[in-house]
Amino acid sequence: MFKRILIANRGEIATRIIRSCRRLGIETVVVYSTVDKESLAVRMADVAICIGPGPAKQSYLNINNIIAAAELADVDAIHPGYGFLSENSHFAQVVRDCKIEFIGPTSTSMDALGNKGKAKLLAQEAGVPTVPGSAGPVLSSDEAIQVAHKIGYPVMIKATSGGGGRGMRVAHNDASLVSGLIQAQREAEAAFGNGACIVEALVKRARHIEIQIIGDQHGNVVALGERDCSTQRRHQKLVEESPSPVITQEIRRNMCADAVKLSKAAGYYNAGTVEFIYDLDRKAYYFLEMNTRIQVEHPVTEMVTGYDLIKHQILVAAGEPLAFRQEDVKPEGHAIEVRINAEDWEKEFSPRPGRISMYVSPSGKGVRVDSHCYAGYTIPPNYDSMIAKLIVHGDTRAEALRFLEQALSEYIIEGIKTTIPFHQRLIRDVRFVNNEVTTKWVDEIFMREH
Amino acid sequence: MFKRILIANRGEIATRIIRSCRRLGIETVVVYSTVDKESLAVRMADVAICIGPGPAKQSYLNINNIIAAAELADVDAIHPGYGFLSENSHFAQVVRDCKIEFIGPTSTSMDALGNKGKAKLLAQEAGVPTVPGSAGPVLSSDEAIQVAHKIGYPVMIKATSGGGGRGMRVAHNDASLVSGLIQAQREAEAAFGNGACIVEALVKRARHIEIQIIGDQHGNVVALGERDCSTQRRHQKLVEESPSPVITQEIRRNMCADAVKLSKAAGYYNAGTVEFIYDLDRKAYYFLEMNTRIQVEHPVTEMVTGYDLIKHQILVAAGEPLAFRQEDVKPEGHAIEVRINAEDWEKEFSPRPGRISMYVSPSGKGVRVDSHCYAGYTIPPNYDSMIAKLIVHGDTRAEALRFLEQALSEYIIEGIKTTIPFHQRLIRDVRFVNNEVTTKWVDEIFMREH
Amino acid sequence: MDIKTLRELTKLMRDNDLVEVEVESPDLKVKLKKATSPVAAVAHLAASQVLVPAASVAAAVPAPVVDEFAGCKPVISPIPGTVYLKPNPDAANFVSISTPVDENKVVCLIEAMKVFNEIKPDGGVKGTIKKICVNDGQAVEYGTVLFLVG
Amino acid sequence: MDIKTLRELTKLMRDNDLVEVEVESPDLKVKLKKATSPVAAVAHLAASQVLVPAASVAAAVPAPVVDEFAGCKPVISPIPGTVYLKPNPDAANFVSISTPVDENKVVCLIEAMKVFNEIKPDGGVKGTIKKICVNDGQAVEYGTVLFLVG
Repeated sequence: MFKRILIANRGEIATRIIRSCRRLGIETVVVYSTVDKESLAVRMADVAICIGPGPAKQSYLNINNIIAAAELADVDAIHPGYGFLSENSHFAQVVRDCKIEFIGPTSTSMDALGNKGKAKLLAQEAGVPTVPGSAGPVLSSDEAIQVAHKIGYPVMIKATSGGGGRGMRVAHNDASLVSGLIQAQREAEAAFGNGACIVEALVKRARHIEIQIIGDQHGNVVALGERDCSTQRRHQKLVEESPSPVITQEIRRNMCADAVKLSKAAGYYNAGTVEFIYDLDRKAYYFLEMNTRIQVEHPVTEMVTGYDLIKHQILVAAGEPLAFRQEDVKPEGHAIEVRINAEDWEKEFSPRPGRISMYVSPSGKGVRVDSHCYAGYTIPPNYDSMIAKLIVHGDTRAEALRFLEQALSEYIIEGIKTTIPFHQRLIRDVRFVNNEVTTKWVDEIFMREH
Repeated sequence: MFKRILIANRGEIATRIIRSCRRLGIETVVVYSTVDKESLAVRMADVAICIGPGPAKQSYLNINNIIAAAELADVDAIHPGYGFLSENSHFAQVVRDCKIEFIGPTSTSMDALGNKGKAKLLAQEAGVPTVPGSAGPVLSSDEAIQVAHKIGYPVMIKATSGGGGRGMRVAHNDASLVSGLIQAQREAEAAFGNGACIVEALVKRARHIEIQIIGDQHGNVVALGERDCSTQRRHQKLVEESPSPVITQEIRRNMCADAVKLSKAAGYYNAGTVEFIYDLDRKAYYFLEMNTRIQVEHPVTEMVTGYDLIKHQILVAAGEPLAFRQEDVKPEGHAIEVRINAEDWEKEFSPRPGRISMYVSPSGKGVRVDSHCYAGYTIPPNYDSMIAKLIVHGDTRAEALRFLEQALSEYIIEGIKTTIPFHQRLIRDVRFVNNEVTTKWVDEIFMREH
Repeated sequence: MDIKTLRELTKLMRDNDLVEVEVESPDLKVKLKKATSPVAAVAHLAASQVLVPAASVAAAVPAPVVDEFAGCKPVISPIPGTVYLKPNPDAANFVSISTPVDENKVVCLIEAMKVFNEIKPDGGVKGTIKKICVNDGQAVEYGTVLFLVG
Repeated sequence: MDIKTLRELTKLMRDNDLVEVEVESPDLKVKLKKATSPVAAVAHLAASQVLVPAASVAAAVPAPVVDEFAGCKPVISPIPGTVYLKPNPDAANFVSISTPVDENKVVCLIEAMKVFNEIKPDGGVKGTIKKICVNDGQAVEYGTVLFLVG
């Protein structure tokens, strides 16, 4: 087993990883930027090494300085968390070249699955359903029009690299397809350095449902059930829950089997998430993309399955066989996570970094808070605005929602604005309670009413 | 239902009561002493009224000022919490005379059960087993000797009023009985204004096991299972858990039935706890005393039964029938609570009030923290030193202990000394893990080894 | 010194999020200290001045006590209740500014539990009324400053 | 005293992220204190001193900077690694106290990832070495102050 792990991340996920390392008796080294000197992760870790100034490019994305810190601290492995370098296959390769284990999949499978176009082809080869559309990036407007005519309008144009909604366009006819394609290509080129776009059928009433998988280096891959992340704002997840309240047991089983099939086809190991779009009208699911890292919302799966995913990430990275088999996975009850951000939800969710003057987190049966915040902590403006994940677990969805409402009302964060009031409204909305939400509902309906 | 409740208490129990009131949509009024101005309860409550200076006698025990505040705030009911005036039948009567409901039993049943001697007689009449001994207070040394000869040495001398170990003596022969009786009588007279003492058989290897009951004003009384509070230091509970790892299902059932029997015999309603001493050698239990209020360790029962005891206290005080029947009570899993005090356990647990400079409480599956502390809060020296209750709930005792160990290691409290290090050692002790603890084990064995 | 300087100092504190200011010059010695939490506002004044006990001030007087009342002692409410400044609605106030008071003088009534409690300055407080800090009919809690006596 | 001096002092505090300032001169004694978190590094200094930027100081120098180095600028480590003050074990140090340095002068090596990185003061820093803040072979992180140049 590893003796010492470096955590190449910050915020709540850094503290989360430290917790699991402690459970395993592994020493922790965190790297940090100058603005994170007072962070909880720096306080909790056994060793903390400053790797650069505030801007992520010079610190949390600075591969040289992170590797230098890893060698200085003589660590056995690096956990990349999520975001930053977690899906950078070059980083993974550099780490392994230095004889340090990267806690994640191989660079090869990251490359195979991290690119949307390549991943879709791989899914098709493996027999996993994908959204009908172009077989790969469209090379011309003519090709795009041909595809659109075959699958029928409306269609979606999507950058193969990318995420967070950038490089995406909807087209309802040939004209908007041609112009949309050019715009999406330009946007993707600027944002990701890669303008390649695909064209596919548009799912009108969609739920975002993803399958958590974990695999070891001995060919075992297990699916840990789904998370339904359909409540999104501008393609950013706001609420995640498990089980999904809209799919049947049969669909769940098929999605899990497909997720495992795809992972095995890519020779994937460690934790990963296979994202699907679920078409509420056709009652069918299509492979969307794979996230080759631990995700923000992983605690939802931890709460229903009882497995500590970070712990098992570390164990399989150390070469151990998976500690459980598919038939051992028996999700129980219902878990919901809300992301609490330092944002003013009434002002377009604009970030509100600053000093937290008072902080009292909720507690109680079925309540879990993953956070790096404390009273006296100043949230730096340099990084994302997520300050806490509030996760509840009840026997039923109704019970989980009751726990959530109570926990939100007890949460005291003073000194900055947070999205707690937004979540309080959201979870009281009858359409949310009745599962009538689609991935566009918050943007197109809820936010217009508020 | 009540519209507004006054909380005649402070600290964690005041915040705990506010939480349940919020769940019920009831407004809260807290009274506070000048040193508690910055307390979390004062911040959380809808209204806060200062009732006096720091010394409890002039504030939290000042019946006049509390009633004046209740009238000023126009409340429907008063929740006394635990400690302070919670078992003062005169206070309960004054409250009710003012046409304000006292959230607790009647003054009559408080009087009948609050006095150890009277309560023992009542238990005997109701057919509940009691420790063999004098039929009531012993009036002379001769009578004490007679009793001791009948039941056999060693015997225990106990003040009928009292608690916390004051007014208690062990005697091994006639001489030590006579001198011990005089000492105990003097001590009890000084501490409680009542020197009456009883003599009873000494249980050598004892566990402290108590039954939580709750009754309504319609004659229903339900037992909510037991709590095992055998890990004590100088008669102060340190750890409480449920279920008890040392009794059989049959004994559990009998204890519950006896607790209900006694409560009904006293016309008792609201929450209460019937304390038993369990003799590990004789495998028999004896009634000890009844606490006519909610207890510090009530969350242990909440975690295994799923019932919010404070909520049900309020509901039955408002005259509603109990929301559940005996057959609905199905405790699940194993819960353990440790009391975290601002004390230096290596210096005889001496109190260490002061300012908390950093505070991060643990969270996670099965972890609950009931506390009134936050970073920046100064613990006043005027009251007890308990600053948090850490409660864990797992499927088994072993799982609960794992959760507890992890949660204790994650708890960050800086600026003051706490008993967290004590608990960390305690729960790793093989004798604690293997349930070999008696009520004297911490004093006589554990503390001598550390 | 003049009150204007003090006001400017407190503005400076507010604007700069200061919690403590001490200034000492040949003609002036000032120390201003904020309660560390957002709720309390406590002011300590120049050396030679006698202080109103911090807790009582914090409980009732939102603005800092400034030097015109330096040296004054407070009469505080011993109980939560309702203040009455006159014995009955048609009567004159028990006291007004400059009324001499001592431990035998009733300064107001506080109604609590249907009882009208006569409030008299306790032993140490005597002099003349310098400020009436509450309104007739106002609800008060323990420690609310009713009068300043100097 | 004048309020303007105080205002300038508070600006100084803001700009330099100070939480406490005490100044004492024959005719004036001032103490200013900011609300603060328990962990923050605190710098005490006399009036008229120029500060090393708080962040770099906080990151590396445990003791407060005192006036003999007032006005000095730091050379900081750009990478975590091991400092070498001489090109090889038998050689003399790259620099010693009073060595003149500018952006072309190698002041030390930092070994990181098996590479010996030559460290030179960046553009703005030139003058002579006033203090060597690290030992040969010491592990440093980003921001560790290696030298003070004045």
